Amino acid sequence: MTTAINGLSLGGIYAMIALGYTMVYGIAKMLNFAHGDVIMIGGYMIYVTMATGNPLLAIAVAVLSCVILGVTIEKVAYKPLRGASPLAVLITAIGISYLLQSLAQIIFGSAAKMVTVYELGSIQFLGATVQLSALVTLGVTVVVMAALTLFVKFTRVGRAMIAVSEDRGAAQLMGINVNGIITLTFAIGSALAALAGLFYLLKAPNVSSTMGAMPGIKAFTAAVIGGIGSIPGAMLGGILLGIVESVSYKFAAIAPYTDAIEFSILIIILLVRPNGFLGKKRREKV
Amino acid sequence: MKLTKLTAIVMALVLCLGLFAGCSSGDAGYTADNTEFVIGVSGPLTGGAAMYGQAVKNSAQMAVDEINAAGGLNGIKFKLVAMDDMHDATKISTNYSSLLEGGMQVSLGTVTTAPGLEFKNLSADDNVFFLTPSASGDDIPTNPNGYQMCFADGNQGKVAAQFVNENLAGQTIGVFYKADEAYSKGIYDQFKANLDDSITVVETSFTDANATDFATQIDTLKDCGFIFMPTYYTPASIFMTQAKDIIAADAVYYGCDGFDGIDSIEGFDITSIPQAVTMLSHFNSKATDGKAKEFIDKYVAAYGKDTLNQFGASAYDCVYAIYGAMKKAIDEGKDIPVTISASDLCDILKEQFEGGYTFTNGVTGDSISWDKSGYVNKSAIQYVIKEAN
Amino acid sequence: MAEYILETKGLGISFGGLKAAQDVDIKIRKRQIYGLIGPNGAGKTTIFNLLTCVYKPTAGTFYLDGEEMKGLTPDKINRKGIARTFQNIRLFNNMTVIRNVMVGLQHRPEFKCSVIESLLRLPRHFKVEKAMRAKAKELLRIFDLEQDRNDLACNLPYGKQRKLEIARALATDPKLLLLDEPAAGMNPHETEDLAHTIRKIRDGFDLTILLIEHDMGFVSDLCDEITVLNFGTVLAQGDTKTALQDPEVIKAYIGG
Amino acid sequence: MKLGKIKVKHYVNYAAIGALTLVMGIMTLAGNKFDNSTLFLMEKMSISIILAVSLSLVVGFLGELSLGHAGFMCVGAYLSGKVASLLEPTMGNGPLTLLIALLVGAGAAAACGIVIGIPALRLRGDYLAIVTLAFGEIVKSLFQNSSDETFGGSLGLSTPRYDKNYLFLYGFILVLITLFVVQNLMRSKHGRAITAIRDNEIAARATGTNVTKYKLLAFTLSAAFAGIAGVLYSYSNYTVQSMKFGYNYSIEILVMVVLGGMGNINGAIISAALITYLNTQLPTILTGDLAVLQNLLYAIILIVIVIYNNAPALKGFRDKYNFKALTRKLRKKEVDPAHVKDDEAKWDVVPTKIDMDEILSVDMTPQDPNITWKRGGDK
Repeated sequence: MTTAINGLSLGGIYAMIALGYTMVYGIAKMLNFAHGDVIMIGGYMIYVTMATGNPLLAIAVAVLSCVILGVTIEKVAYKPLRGASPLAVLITAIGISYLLQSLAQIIFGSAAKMVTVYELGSIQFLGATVQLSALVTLGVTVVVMAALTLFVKFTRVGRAMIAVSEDRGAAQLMGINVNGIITLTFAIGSALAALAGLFYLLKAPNVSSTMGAMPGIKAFTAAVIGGIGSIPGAMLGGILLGIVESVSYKFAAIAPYTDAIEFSILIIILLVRPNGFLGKKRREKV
Repeated sequence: MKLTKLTAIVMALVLCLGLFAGCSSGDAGYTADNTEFVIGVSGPLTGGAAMYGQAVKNSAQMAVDEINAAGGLNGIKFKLVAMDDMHDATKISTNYSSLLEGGMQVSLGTVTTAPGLEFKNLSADDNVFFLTPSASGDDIPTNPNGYQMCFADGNQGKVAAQFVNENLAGQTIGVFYKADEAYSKGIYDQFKANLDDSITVVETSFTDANATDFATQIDTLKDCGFIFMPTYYTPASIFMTQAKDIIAADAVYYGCDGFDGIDSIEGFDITSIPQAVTMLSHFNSKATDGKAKEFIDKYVAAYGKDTLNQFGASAYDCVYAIYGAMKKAIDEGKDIPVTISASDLCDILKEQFEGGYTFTNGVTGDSISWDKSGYVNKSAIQYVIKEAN
Repeated sequence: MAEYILETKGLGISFGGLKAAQDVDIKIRKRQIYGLIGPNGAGKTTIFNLLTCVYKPTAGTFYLDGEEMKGLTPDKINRKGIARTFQNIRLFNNMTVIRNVMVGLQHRPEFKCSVIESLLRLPRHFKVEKAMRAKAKELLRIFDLEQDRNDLACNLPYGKQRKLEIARALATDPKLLLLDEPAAGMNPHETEDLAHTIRKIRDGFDLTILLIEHDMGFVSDLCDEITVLNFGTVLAQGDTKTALQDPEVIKAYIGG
Repeated sequence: MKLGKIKVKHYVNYAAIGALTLVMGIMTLAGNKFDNSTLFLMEKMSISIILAVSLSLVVGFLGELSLGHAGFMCVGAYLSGKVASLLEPTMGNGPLTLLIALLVGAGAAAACGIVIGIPALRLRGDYLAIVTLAFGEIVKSLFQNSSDETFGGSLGLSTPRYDKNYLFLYGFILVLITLFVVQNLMRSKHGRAITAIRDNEIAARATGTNVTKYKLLAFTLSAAFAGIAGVLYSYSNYTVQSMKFGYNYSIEILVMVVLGGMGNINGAIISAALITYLNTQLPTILTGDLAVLQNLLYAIILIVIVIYNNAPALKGFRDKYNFKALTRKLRKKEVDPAHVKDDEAKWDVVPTKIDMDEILSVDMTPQDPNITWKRGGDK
């Protein structure tokens, strides 16, 4: 039972990060490899502002700073490359990822820092001791995802996002401020990353300059499993990956092979459904 | 057509550039123009294990500065060159060759085991002496030019197994180790080998260096009274924080020298952990007397508490041990000029270390000596970092 | 040799309920220039895609020279003898004009050369390369593209790109050549010149040509027989003149 | 300059590397001992060049994004290392064992190339990229957790070290072989078929190109040469540790290929040599506290080069000061821009394969699979 809850909460975190990947990919048509490191910066921001002792302020500062960071990265590194080859944007994103990691290492030093945001104990839930933080993570993730889906589906800005993703040129002709929409996407993606950073800290109060790398790749895998570009897909992929990870860690025999198991599942899914579960592809007219 | 001729010229130029970059004087003459004894070391100054590399660099530099302040060795000063290998064995060939060609005469080897295996073979070819402070792999010191200041993984595993055999016969104990790390797995393998069968082991492991979620592993070990944890202190502190209310309050965490420094992590209050935390090591960062206290005060004053751990203490002792051995050799009439080649110095030091040289009054041990195979002989101190609440 | 070079029987496809094409029966004799016309969205290109196995038909089948073609992959069917051009030009943009055509040539039996032979540069490799280059030049000369042979395909003007695409299709030595709106976007002079070239290659290469076109002048001048499609079904078939006068066809085109 | 009918410009890179091999070979045979750093640098450069040229076969010419190139190298390194250590007691460590190790390494990697080639037939662009990345991580994880006897487990496999004075010569010879095979393939009808698939797969199919065969060929060959690089790697180190072969190393190779210019073999060679040189010399300069700066410097250089190279806004600036313009004065006849080296894809022209056309969607119903996914169907 606890494994399931742990799996769901871990899945929630992966889903939050995967949402960032999916939105940026669907709209700005690029793979933001630096997305994982925005989480790390969020973590450090929480660590810094926790000195004031006020957790709510720390979370607000973290979300704000990640949004600003996300938007600046977009303006400085990705906007000049709009229209250039997607491979060039991919390499720049990798450069930004290395940049963020080395900056964090220089500013915050090499030792991993500990920061306890909330002292959440654990409670009895359906007969198993469960970390309260896991339930909080799960709850907030579901709420955020529902809000995001409604936002994209029913608000004017949301529809503009879908329009830009369908055909950027046509959207521009319809008077949609494409650059504004793309910046907004990065802002939302980075805010989600900040929240993911918070959830990581709730789970284990440990921040290090390399904490963003592996979750970034795992979340990208989750986004692809769910069908890159599809918001419900990102959620589905994230939850699935979280459960697989915590289940396989449970059994000592296969624990060391967890990464291999996750990636093999990815390959199998993609062979059966080449666009992931809910991926929508714009069909090319022959 | 001209363009491609230019490409050819550029390409030939680039490839030759590499050639001339390394073409300094012949093999033996690297130390010809040394004005100081050069000590080389390679360690993770960046990346995940950076705090261990920084600790070794800072402490070794502190020891070198103290020796130079006291007049060096018959007036000749020492110089430390530290290179970054990011705990990646493939960087060693570059680091080793540039250290060697930069005039290195003696070395502290590497800080971690994985790159150490590479360094061990390269240094054996050129007969360069190394005394590693913390590369604790069992087969690091197997070549004649290699010595260890720290306990080999095997020893720590054996000593821990003996402790469990004596005190916990017939009980079930839990184990939590890092499955893909030479240090952690090395100790655990020896531990399992030397454990008698009456004890049943519940085994859990993790692999991701930045893992932050051990909820599943804790759930498996929740009713073990004794948990053996041959890991470094960062994952251990995370495990303990998450396991506070799940593992029995009277349980005991039993770690190895990797635990050192667990009580000085910024933001981690060890007193908030109900369980007892004991550690097997040659250095206690909480020591209140003797050489260890002296070292702690000097280090914290110079570099702060963040990177204070047994890696640094051991490196500090290594520099002094080498200095002591060289001093003894000169007293016995050996000639050690400042331009001595690495290989000649290595022969002199080998003679000393194999001839029962004993380093006394060190931070990590009162009287330390080495056996022929390079393993260290010194008393392991078992420290109780924190009593059970 | 079957009576008809191409014969379709009840050919059709539906994309999840939407009937893009339904029981289309076309019969084309050897060396005929056959027109396929109809308003936009009538399913003309869909028929082309069915004939080149880009889509798998959900109904009926078709025969080339009496041999059933359903179920092959596009590259196998090309080797069987059906070549095509595309409505939106699909050239190999980063390759020169002559290499675009040489890609078409590579699967002809006379240019057989295995990978190993090319890797080890055995004599057959050089012989085949030389022959292919000569044949490609010859084809380009027909479409007077020889002087542009070393230019990149994407640098060619629109008209020349159209002709290059036809030349490349011709290079695969087809029995049946499918032209998808070859004259689209061309001025009257170029259209006239194209009609002349099509007639020349039909005779020179003993070809049958099936073309989609909106320019009625071009169709009536060139095609022996036509089929008129509307909403995926055959509206009229037969001799070009009579079919074009058919009131149904006029109604479908002009509406009302 | 035409030597008979062979165009010299095709054989420029052979000449450059061949000359270097001859010069250093003669110096070594004459007993001249190079310093360790030179020997190691040459070994690393030959490994990087083989990796870059073999990856450019898939990324530059086939137009498929592969992020798992290090996985093939890992297979090559481990298997050949195991064979070499088994053979060493009986057959010693001479050229013969090197040859056997090369065959084993290349064969095993080629087999993995086929395994990865099969999903490549159906997947496009990013989906294939993530599958190749997954392959690399799976291989790394399997070797990482192998039992100590088979592949050395967490400590890594200890492999025999080839005599360091001669290994780099074999390295250069292998680079020449790689160039020979890749360039010959590219400059033949099979090469044109591969670049045709890159430029427009649907048109390639329609003109009779057997796409399945050529995709598998490209993946297998590229994997085989990555395996050969792995063999060189296992011989140039005492231990082979799988931590190295993660996705970061695959990305480093991709950066070499992309900075060298897509489908431009000389570019790949130059950028591979330069990046390897940078990675080995930088740490020797930045020792001690400055070590942290190396990553920072690498990241900044990377971003600046990529933005300068293809930001559309800088196009005017770039054309004025680019390499060709600067050398225009040196050339008498004006090079007609249309006569660009034809199998080299230009930056701004995106090879049709790596474009991203997935759309943002919110609805839960999966897309009707038979529309998008058809045997030999469209995109």
